[in-house]
This record gives sequence, structure tokens and C-alpha cells, in this order.
Amino acid sequence: MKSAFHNLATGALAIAGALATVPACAADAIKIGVIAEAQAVAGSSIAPAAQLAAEEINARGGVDGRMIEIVVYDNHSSSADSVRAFQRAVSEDKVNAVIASYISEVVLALEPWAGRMKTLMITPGAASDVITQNIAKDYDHLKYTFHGYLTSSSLAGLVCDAAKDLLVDPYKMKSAVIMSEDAAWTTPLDAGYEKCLPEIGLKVVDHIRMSPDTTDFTPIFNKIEGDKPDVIITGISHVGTQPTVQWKSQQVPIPMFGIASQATNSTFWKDTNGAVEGVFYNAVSGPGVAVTPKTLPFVDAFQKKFGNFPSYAGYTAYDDVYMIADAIKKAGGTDSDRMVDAMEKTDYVGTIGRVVFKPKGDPNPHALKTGKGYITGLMLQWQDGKQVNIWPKELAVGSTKWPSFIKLKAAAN
Amino acid sequence: MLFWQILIDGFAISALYALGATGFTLIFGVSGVLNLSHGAIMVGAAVAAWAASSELGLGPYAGALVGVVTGVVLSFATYFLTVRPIQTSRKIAEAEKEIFILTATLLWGIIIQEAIAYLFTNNAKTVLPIVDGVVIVLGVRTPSNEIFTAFVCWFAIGLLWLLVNRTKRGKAVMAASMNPRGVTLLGIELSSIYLTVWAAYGLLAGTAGILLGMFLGVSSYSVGPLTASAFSIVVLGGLGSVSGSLIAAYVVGYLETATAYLVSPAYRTIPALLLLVVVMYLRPQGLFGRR
Amino acid sequence: MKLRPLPASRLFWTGAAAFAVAMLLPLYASGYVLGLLTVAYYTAVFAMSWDLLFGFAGEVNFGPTFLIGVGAYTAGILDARLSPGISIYLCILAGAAAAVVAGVALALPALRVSGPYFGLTTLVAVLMLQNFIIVAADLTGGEIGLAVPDVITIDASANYWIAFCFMTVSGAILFGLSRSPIGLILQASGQDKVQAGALGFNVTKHKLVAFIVSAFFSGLAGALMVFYMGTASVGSFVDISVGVQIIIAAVLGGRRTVIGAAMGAVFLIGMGELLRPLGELATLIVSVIALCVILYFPDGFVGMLRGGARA
Amino acid sequence: MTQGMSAPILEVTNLTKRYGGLVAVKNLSFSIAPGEILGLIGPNGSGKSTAMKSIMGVERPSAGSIKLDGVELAGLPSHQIARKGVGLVFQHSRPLARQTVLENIKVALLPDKLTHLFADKDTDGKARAIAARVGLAGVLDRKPATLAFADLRRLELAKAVARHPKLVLVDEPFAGLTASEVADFSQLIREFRVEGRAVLLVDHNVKSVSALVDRVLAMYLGEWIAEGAAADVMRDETVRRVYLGGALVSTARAESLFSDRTPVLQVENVGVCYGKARALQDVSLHVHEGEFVSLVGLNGAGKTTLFNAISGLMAYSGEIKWAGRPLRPGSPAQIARSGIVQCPETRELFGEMSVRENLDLGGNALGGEECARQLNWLFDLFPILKARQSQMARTLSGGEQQMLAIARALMMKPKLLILDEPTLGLAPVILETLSRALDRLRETTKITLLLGEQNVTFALPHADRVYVLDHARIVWEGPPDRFEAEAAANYL
Repeated sequence: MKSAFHNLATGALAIAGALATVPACAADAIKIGVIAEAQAVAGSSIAPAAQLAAEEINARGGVDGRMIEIVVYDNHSSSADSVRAFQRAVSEDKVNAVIASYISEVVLALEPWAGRMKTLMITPGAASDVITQNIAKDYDHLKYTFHGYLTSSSLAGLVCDAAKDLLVDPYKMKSAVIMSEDAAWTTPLDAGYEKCLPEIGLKVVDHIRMSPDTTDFTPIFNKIEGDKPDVIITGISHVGTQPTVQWKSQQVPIPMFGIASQATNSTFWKDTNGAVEGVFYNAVSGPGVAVTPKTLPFVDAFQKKFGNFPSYAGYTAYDDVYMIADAIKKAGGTDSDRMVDAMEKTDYVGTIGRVVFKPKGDPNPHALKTGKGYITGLMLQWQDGKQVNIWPKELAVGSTKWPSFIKLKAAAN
Repeated sequence: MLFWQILIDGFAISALYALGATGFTLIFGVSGVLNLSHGAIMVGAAVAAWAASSELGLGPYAGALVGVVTGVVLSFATYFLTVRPIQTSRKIAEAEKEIFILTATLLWGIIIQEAIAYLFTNNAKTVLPIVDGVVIVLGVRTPSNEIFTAFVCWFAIGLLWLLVNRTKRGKAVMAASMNPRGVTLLGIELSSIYLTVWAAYGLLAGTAGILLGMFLGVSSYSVGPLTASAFSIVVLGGLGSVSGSLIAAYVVGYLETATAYLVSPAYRTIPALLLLVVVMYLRPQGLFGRR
Repeated sequence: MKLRPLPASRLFWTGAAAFAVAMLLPLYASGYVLGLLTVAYYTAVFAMSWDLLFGFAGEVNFGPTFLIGVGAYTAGILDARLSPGISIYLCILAGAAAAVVAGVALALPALRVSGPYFGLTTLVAVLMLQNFIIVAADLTGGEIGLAVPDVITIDASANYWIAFCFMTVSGAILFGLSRSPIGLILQASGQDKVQAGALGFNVTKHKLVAFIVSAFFSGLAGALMVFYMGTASVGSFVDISVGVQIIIAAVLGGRRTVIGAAMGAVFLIGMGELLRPLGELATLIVSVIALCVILYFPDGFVGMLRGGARA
Repeated sequence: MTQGMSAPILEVTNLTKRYGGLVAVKNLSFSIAPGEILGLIGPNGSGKSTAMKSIMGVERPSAGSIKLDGVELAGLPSHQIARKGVGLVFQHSRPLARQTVLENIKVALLPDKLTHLFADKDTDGKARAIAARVGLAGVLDRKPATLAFADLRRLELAKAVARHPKLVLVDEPFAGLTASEVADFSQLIREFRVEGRAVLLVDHNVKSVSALVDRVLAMYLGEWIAEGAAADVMRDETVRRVYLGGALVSTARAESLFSDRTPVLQVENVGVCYGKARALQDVSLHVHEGEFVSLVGLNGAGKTTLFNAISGLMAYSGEIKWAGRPLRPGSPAQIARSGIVQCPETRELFGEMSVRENLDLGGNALGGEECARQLNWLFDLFPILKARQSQMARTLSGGEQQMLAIARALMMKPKLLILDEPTLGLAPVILETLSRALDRLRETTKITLLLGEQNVTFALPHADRVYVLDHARIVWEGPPDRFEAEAAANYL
């Protein structure tokens, strides 16, 4: 019941906060709007994490003496609500920048509005490459959008890198089925998988895209079993609980490996009644993993304050506030165009690694640079109710463990 | 192999549909109410079971009990907060009560759904299953939970059948579904029949919700689709006909499963919808409805 | 026309006051309030179109979003495919036309049945459209939603004026129609189909017209809204929950009044936004208020303004 | 006005209407000339309303021809028939509640055209003229809900004449009207005759329309039984048998034989309104313990309404006392449990349940043994039910269903049994079985019976006392042997 009380508490906080904002805006505060999905696993960490960052900055005297104020909007996971929230944030609440959503569809709907209303927007969790491809197509209008999370194609590359080290090399796996949900972010992800999996020696024997409304995954797992692959490479975010639970209850003997956004959340064990045991998932950070010196202090502070662990979008949202603050400092004010210029020059070590945006002229301007020296990502596995990092080696705290029902063909050979 | 797979998988899903629709059609049969908060009550029961078993750590049995009780409580709340005030209202013309009950139960469903999302977030939950593991049936690896689901569904439907056909109270309920006025004339208070029926409905919907939560998982997003599927099954079978609903549940369940296996999971619900349109057009009273 | 009794004139003055406020608003209100009202006005047209079908023709349409969705998506897809080779206004008209065609296609089977069966047929239409949009993702953008390259304008007050004029004009037409001979015949056939037939009225023909008119305005409003938001998605145009909101708006405002439906829509959207600081509780509270109004003031806002006494 | 003066405007030939296996109208043929008023009469279930609806096209005839001015109407939808010149004055109407009387009349004047967005200028004048003609001039701006019942009927009449029909069908023209209102209406209908319109009046008995009609056609069980001038039809043997039955036998016990000083059931000045229509007016009657009382009256006279008031199914003014105590505000189920059991005209059986289950439900309040005893006694009373025990109630024949309904009511061990129209639509053989059963009840039990009937032959032999209900009022009370002399003429 903890989450219920927790929600009541944050609800009350939100009300109090909303009431408090009225007199507070008299000061020359910097306002950052947060448009997020309060009721979704990944989205619910965004606002608290941003709040935490703002409080830390304010405790150290703010940005050039100006306090940061976070204004939160719940978008109910809806593009229409988000557009309305964005309009309200800019026109009514006069925010200086917006941190928006983990859903690519929402960000894609907001992107032109950020351009139309000339307001800096950064997404802490959306993944679609299209967001940055759009910027390349119409830089002058869309330059206000920054992609604060990995693009899908980068994610695909990271998953392949991990698969090579964790599956192909030690277990001689040879074939894979891609299972991903039908959504904006998975189109480039799947394309990335299709390209990089064969390169590391995993033959793609089938490729299944399913509707995010799917509730019964039995036919899907069945089809996959029929294909006899060594591993299921996942690309799921909106769905999570149901495929995981049914994977376990049907004892599908093939490991799941890849992107499973909901699995990054610490409550996922309870949501699935432990069915997530043995699932591999990519993340930019994980509990107990000191990706950078800032990672663990953030997680501790978050856990102390809110009683649970942040989702992946929580880490990035926390960093985003710092980056926006820096940009304002560098720009010497809150003029949008100057903030954009300053953001483009960001070189910041945050909780998930070193953040540098790709420049104008790149096919994906304003996307994060990845790879050695920048952001490498992690591969974690749920083991006994804990998220254990197993890749890359230098950050690993444990090693692969297989649930009993997984039958490794290579091992049997 | 695929044939058996479809047969076994479809059986469990259909049993779940049947259980969900039975309560829905019972309420319609006896009191003429189309309860559009049906899906919300199912999800409410499932989430309560989840919260009790996983969050509070009470274990699967106590969790299921809490879920069933929640189902009954929500069912009574639906009756006393929305249906009865409208039925007894003098401000609403008789002819318009139907649309009012539809609107009010819809709103009530949204209220439950939002309350669930607020208290427990809207990510999907799975109720701690009572049985675990898999067994091989006819060469098909089947989760024990799936067999358990089908068994409990049919047990509940069978129990309902027994209660309705073998007890005085049950027969009175059955009689009321055919002819409420006849029941009044025999000195049986309709109001107490309604209470019985809503209690039975709560039990059925609650059980169906919990089983769904164990089998596939639920979230507050499931509310609308669950109501819509119960509504379609009941209309397909003929409004108020329990046996019609059972058969329709199997028609829809197998049609969906076969489509998911043989065509693509993405097209799962389309043939069932097409069938519904055809039936509406050719036989508006449903497959087994008289009238 | 004789002077109306006092309660009706109270309604009139409230309406006039609301109109005046709406006219003066762009001078004072922020872009945000205008943006909110823009959405509310389009929703108002949805609700008024629904009321024409339910209140006057007596048919409970569970699928208003079928008509809206067809209009919105047709317009959106045309623009997404052919832009900039096509004018948005042509797209909007095509959307309305497509909605009319869809309305006729839906009405032909739906009008054969009545009561819950009619409701279900319309509901199924929505589910089919939803499935189609998801399956034909190449064309429609699927679950992701359709990004529309053009918008009418990004100027908040221009958008406000477009929506306001559109609502006023469609409201006037729908209201006029409801009071016109056709509206009277529709009401008569809704009340007593047999008698309407015996008076020489072709009931089916008139209901079909109601369907077409309802479809036209729903589709037009849907198409306009697409070019206001710059995006079309199942969640904002087709989903059953959108339809539910429209029905609730119409019943909340007062059935069979056309104007009430608009009031209900503005209230629902406005309250939802006003309560937004409460976060997740907003929808819950709005639903509770709506339920109370329906239970205790079945004639809705218009009924309340009339002073509760039904003439 | 006599027939043959001009060619008939309406010619109905061999009209037949079947509902599944039931033949509601069988080979009916008749014609009406312009300026003629034909009364179509028959007891409830005789098929007269179905015949009327078939002419209007509300029901689609199964066979036969209906020609208006030589044009075939059979099979056309009703709006087309209306446009060809047929109008129907409905008995119950649902006028537009938000519109005024004038606007309601205007609706009827509208053409069935979609291009017609504004009413014609002369519509208003026409509507006012029609209103003035039917006597609604004083209430033009009122809403229908505020009108008196007679004015609502006038409104129906106004709507029907708005289209200048060549043939006017009038359903129960005088139901629920006072004597002076009946006179007004008769005058309005006579005006149709003067204008050369053909009129078909549909009613229960000859008497109510005799003053108005040129000719009467009597129907029974879907078939033509007599036709001619009102007086001739009244004298017709078949008609008399249908309405009054054969020789009236009576085995009445005098009221003084019943020793209870206060009658067990007292109905005092009871009135009931359906909306604006008065269904019961100032009705008083009483029944002694053990007495068999028949309430005779035609369909629509108010019998069922009275029984429903007693059973608590309907709000009423006045007082109904049971064993000296008022029944109000008991719920219908409470009243049934207190010993007043109604066996309604509609039988209200549980069609999808077996005969046995129906009976068991009747005995729901009894203990197992008592229930079995009562069941045995009833199987003895209606042996056929024993044989049909496991059969579904809806598959029984009409007579068996009626027996089941009575038996189910008796399972409740009633003190007062209210039987509403038990003979409705039953074959003579069955009537005998029912008769014998009632005789046995009278002889062997202490049960009190209140029997509502339009079939006088059935009602009188079982009655100790008779009340006649006509147009919502009790018009006669007395022993059965005086009925023929004092009340029978009134009844035809």
C-alpha cells in the first residue's frame, strides 16, 4: 500500500505547490515546465527528479541568484493533453523551458509547438530518431527541441554491443527474434536491430511487431517458440507487465534481452510478482551502479525523498534541469535563441555519462553522442528482486543467471 | 499441434469471457440495466487483489478474497449510488431512464478507473497467481494457471447454475429475469431480488477480474475494452440470455484466438467485430435471443 | 410570438451574457485560456451534433467519434500526403464529406435496429475504425498518431475566433434545424414512431437526415481541430473515452436543447483544466460533479437555468 | 345515408393477418362509402384493432387486399398510406411536450419534405382554423402537459384531420370521456360525414357507437360475425351469444348469508388516473369472506386497473381496506403475502421454466410438506398440469397456461383470489374445465373470489353478486339473476 500513500502525499504536495506558486512568481524565478505522465511507470519519476535537481540548485543559491521553479503538468499520456499543457505552460505560466514526456508520440506532437512558441524543450525519455531527424529537416524552426535521451538507433547499437559480449561470445547464440511494440520509437529501433544483430552473429529469424493494446501474448510467444531462436530481442516500453508475466507463467524457454523500459523501474518486481526474474534490459543507469560520481548520490537523494527508485527518465530529467540551468547561466538570461546556442555547447557529466549534443549538420542534430567517452549505457538483469548490472564489465556487479525454465541450446550442445 | 494450441488457449480465454459476461447479462435480464461500469468493477477487484497479495503481502488466497469482497462492494455501490437513484427518481421520465443509467454507470466507471489510477498508478498489475508452473496437455505446454482459470470460471458458472436452478432464492431470481411482475404477484419483494442479483454480479465480476489479473494482467486502461467486450458478447448471444452469452463468449474467444494464431495478433479483434456487425444486421436480437 | 415566461428569459440573458463574455475575451484573456476555449468550442460542436441525433431523433449514438474520427483522419491524411499541393480548406471539406459518407454507411444498418442494439452498432463502428487506424499504420500513422504538416494558424486569438465563429454558426444551424419543420418531425418520430408514420412522415428518411447533419458537423469540427492541433491520434479523436466525454457533455448540459450540449462541453473542458493543479484527481472530480448533476438535476444546466420547473 | 348511394371509397377484401401461428384477422371483407360511418366492434382480442392497423399500414397484412379509391394499399409503409388519404386518430398519444398545442397541430400540417426548412405562411392560419373547429381555440398556447384529457383527444383529432384524409380511422373514440364530451366528439365525427369523408370507428360494443354509426360490423376471434344497422346487429343472435353467452344460469348465495359484519374487502371511492385519462372514478365495492363476486365490464372499462390498485401496483385516491385495515402503503409483494393474490389477465407466467417450477415459486413461502400437500390438491383440481409437470410453461396451450396461472396463484393459499379475465381467448371446452374448478373451489374451500370478466356467460354462474363497470364507474350492482333484465341491454 506504500505507493497509495505515496501518491496521496505527492498529490497533496502538488496541490500545495500549485497554491504556493501564485505568490512565489513575484520573484525573478526561472520556471521550468514539466509535462509528464504522472500515472505511468517511466513518466512518474520525471517531475520528482526535476524537483530534486531544482531544490539542489536553489539550495546552492540558484542560477545567478535566480531560483528555479518547477511547474508540473500531467498529460495523461495523451498528445492532445500535452499540446494543451504546453500552451498553458508557455502562454499562461510563462515557463522558460520545458522538460517533456518519455513518449515519442507526445514529443513529436510537441516539437512543432516548441518551434511555434520558440521555447526550449528537452525530452528526458522519448527515443524516436524522428524527433532529431525533423530538426535536421527544418533546423531554423525546430532547433528548440533537444533530445535528452538516447535515440532508438543508438539504443539498438548498445543492445547489440551488450548481446555480443553477454550472449554470442559466452553462449554461442546464433539466432534471434525481434519482438517490439508498434510505436514511433521502435521503427528506428527495429531498423537498428535488423542491421546490427547480423553483424554480431545473431541471425534474425523473425520479427514481430505487436500492438501496445495486446493483452494476451500467448500466440506471440508461441510463434516465437516455433521459430526456435536462441534469444528474444525486445523493444517494449508501453507494454511490460503483461508480456513479462506471461513469459514466466508459460515458461517460455527463451531468454528476453533488450529494451524493456518498465523493467527499469524498481517497482516492476512487485507489479509482475517476480516474473521479471532473469529478464535482461538496457538502461542508462541502475541502482548501485556508479556510472559517474553523480549517479549514486542522486539515487540516494531520490530514494530518501520519494521512497522509491527513479525510472530511467528520472535520471535524465534530473540532469536536464542542471543542463538548462547551465545554459541559462551561459546565455546570460532566458532568451530562447541564446539558450539554444548555449545548450548546443553543453558538455556535462551527469548521472548517466557525459552529455554532448550532436551539432547542426548531423543527420540527428541535438541527439546525444554515444559510445566510449560519452554515454555507453548498461545491461542489467533482474536477479532475486534486484536489478543487477552485468555489462559493461568495468561497471558490472554481478554475472548472468538463468531462470530454471530457460533452455539454452548452445549449453546443451 | 497448432490446432490443440488454439483449442486449449481459446478455451481458457473464452471461459474468462463467459464468466465476465454472465454477470453482465444476469443484471440486464433481471433489472434491465446495462451496467457500463462493468470493466471498472472487474479491474477494481483485480487491483484490490493485487494490492492485498503483493503490496501488503497477504498471499494469494487472502488477496483473492479481498478482491472478491471489493467486487461485491463496488457492485453494491454501483447499484445504490447510480442505478437506484435513477430508477426511483421522479424527475426523470420513464422513457429516458435507460440513457440516464447508461450515462451514470459510464461516469461511475470513469470514477472507479481514475481512483485506481490515482491510488495505484495505471501501469499493468498481475495478481499473484494461486497456482504456478506449467503442465503439458496434448503436447501443448500450458500454464497451470490457465487451466486453473478455466476450471474456476466453469466452477463459478456451474455454481451459479446450481444456485439458480436448485434453490428457492435462485429460482425466484430466474423467475424475476423472465417476468418481474409475476414475481411481485407471488409475494416476493423485487427489491430483495435486486440485492441478491447485484451481490451475485459482484461475485462474478470480481472473480472474473481477479482471474484476468492472474492470467493476463490488468490496468486501468483495460476498463473500456472489458466493458465493450462484455457488451458485445452479451448482445451477440441475445440480451438477457445466459446460455446465449456462454456460447457467444466461446464464439468470440475462439475467433479471436484463431485469428491471433493463424493471421496475426494485430488483427485479433477484427473478425469478432465483423461478426457482430453481420449479426446486428441479419439478426438484431442476437444469436440466441428471442423477441 | 408571445413573451416567454420569466425562467426562459433568464436562460436567454445568461446566454447573451455568455456570448458577450466570449466576444470580449480575446481582448483580455491569455493565449492559454483562448487555446483551451478553442478546444472546448470544437468539443461543443461534437456534443451539439450528438444531441441532434439523440435528443431529437431519439437514437443513442455511442459512436460519435466514428464520425469525428473519419472527418479528422480524412482531412489529416490528405494533408499529410499531398501537402503542400493541397489547400487545408479543401482537406477540411473533404473530411466533412467523408464523415457524411461514413454517416450514411453507418446509418443504413444502424437504423434497422433500436435501443441498446443501435447503441452497440455505433459502438462497434468506433472499434472498427480504431482497429483500421492501427492496422493501416502506413496511411494513418497507427497508434503513433498522424503528424499533420500544416496548421491553420498558430495565433491563439485567430484560432479562438475561428473556433468561436464555427461553433456559433453550427450551433445556430443545429438549433435552427431543431426548431424547423424537420426538427419537429424528428421529435415527433422520436416520441412516437407509429404515429409519425400515420401522419404521413417518412421516419427513416428524417432520421437519415439527422444522421447526415450530425455527421457533417462532427466531421467538419474534427477536421478543423486537426488543423488546430497539428496532430491526429486515436486517443484524441477516436477513442471511446472521447465519445463518452461528448455524451456526458450533452447530457450534463441538458438534452434536447442543442445549446445545453455546448454548455456541457465548455464546462467539462474548462473544469478539467481549472482542476489541473490537482493533477491526477482532476478527471475524478469532474466525473463526480457530472454524476451528481445527472442524478439530481436530470435536465442539466439548461434545466437549472430554467429554474428546475419544466414547462 | 344508406349504402349504395355512391361507390365505396374503401374496399377491404379477404384481409388476413397472422402472427406466427396465431390468426388475428381472418378473411375479413367490408367496404365504406364516402360520407359513411362504419362501426367496427368486437370484444377484446376479436381482431378489430389489428384490422384497423392493417389498413393504416402499421401492421403489414399477411394476405388480402385493401383498396382506397381503387388504389391498392396493402403492403405500403404507413407514411405512404397516410399520404394517399388515410388518417388515424390514436387513442393514446404522446404529443410533443415542449411545443404548444398550436405547434403540435402545425407539425401535422408539415409536408414530408426535407427541403422545407421554414413553415409556410398559411400554416399558422390553417392550424388555427383546425383548432377552432375541434374546440381547442382557447388553449392554443398551452403545452400538452397542462391540457385536460378531452383536449388531448381533441388534439389527436386535429392532427388527424390536418391532412384532409378521405378515410378517418378512429380508435375507441369515447374512451375516458364524460357524457357531454362524448356529445361534442360525436358532433365532430358527424361533421366528417357531412364533408363526405368515410369514417371507421373501432370500439368494444355497439351501444357506445350506435347513435353515431350508419352501419356496424361485428367481429369475434378474428372473423366477421354480423353486419348491418346498429339495432339489427344488437338483435343478432351470434352477437348476443358472443357478448352475453347463452341462457344465464345462476346459483347465487344471497349476500345476507355471509355472516361477517364488515366485508373482508372494502373498496371506497377509489379513483385512478393514467396521466390525464380517468381510468377509475369513485368506485366503491365490497366482498364478504367466502363470497364469489364478479366484476363484469368490457375491455377498457377499468377492471384491470381496479385489481392493480387493490394489489398495490398502482397509485389511487380513496381507500382500500382489507379485513378492516387500509392496504396502503404496503408493497405489492406485501399485499400478496397478506393473502390477496391476483391472477392477472396477462398470466405473467415464467415461460422458460417448467410447470412444476412455476408452481413451486407460487409456494415459495410454504414449508416443504405443506407445499407438497397444496401441490397434490392442485393436481387433483387440474389433472392436466400433473401430466405437464416438466414441460416449459411457454409451450403449453392457452388453456393450460390459464390453469397454470390459477394454480400458481392458489399455491400461495390466498384468502382472496382475484381472477382477471381468465377466459380471454380460450376455447369453450377449456371454459368448462375452468368452470368446474371454480365450482369446486366454491364448494370445498373457504376462499373468497373476485372475478373480472367481459364474458358474462362465464361470470354469472360463478357469482353470488355482480358489479357492472362501465367507463371507469360502477353502473350496476345486484344478484346475477337480475342481470339480464336490468343490465344486459346496456352491455351489448
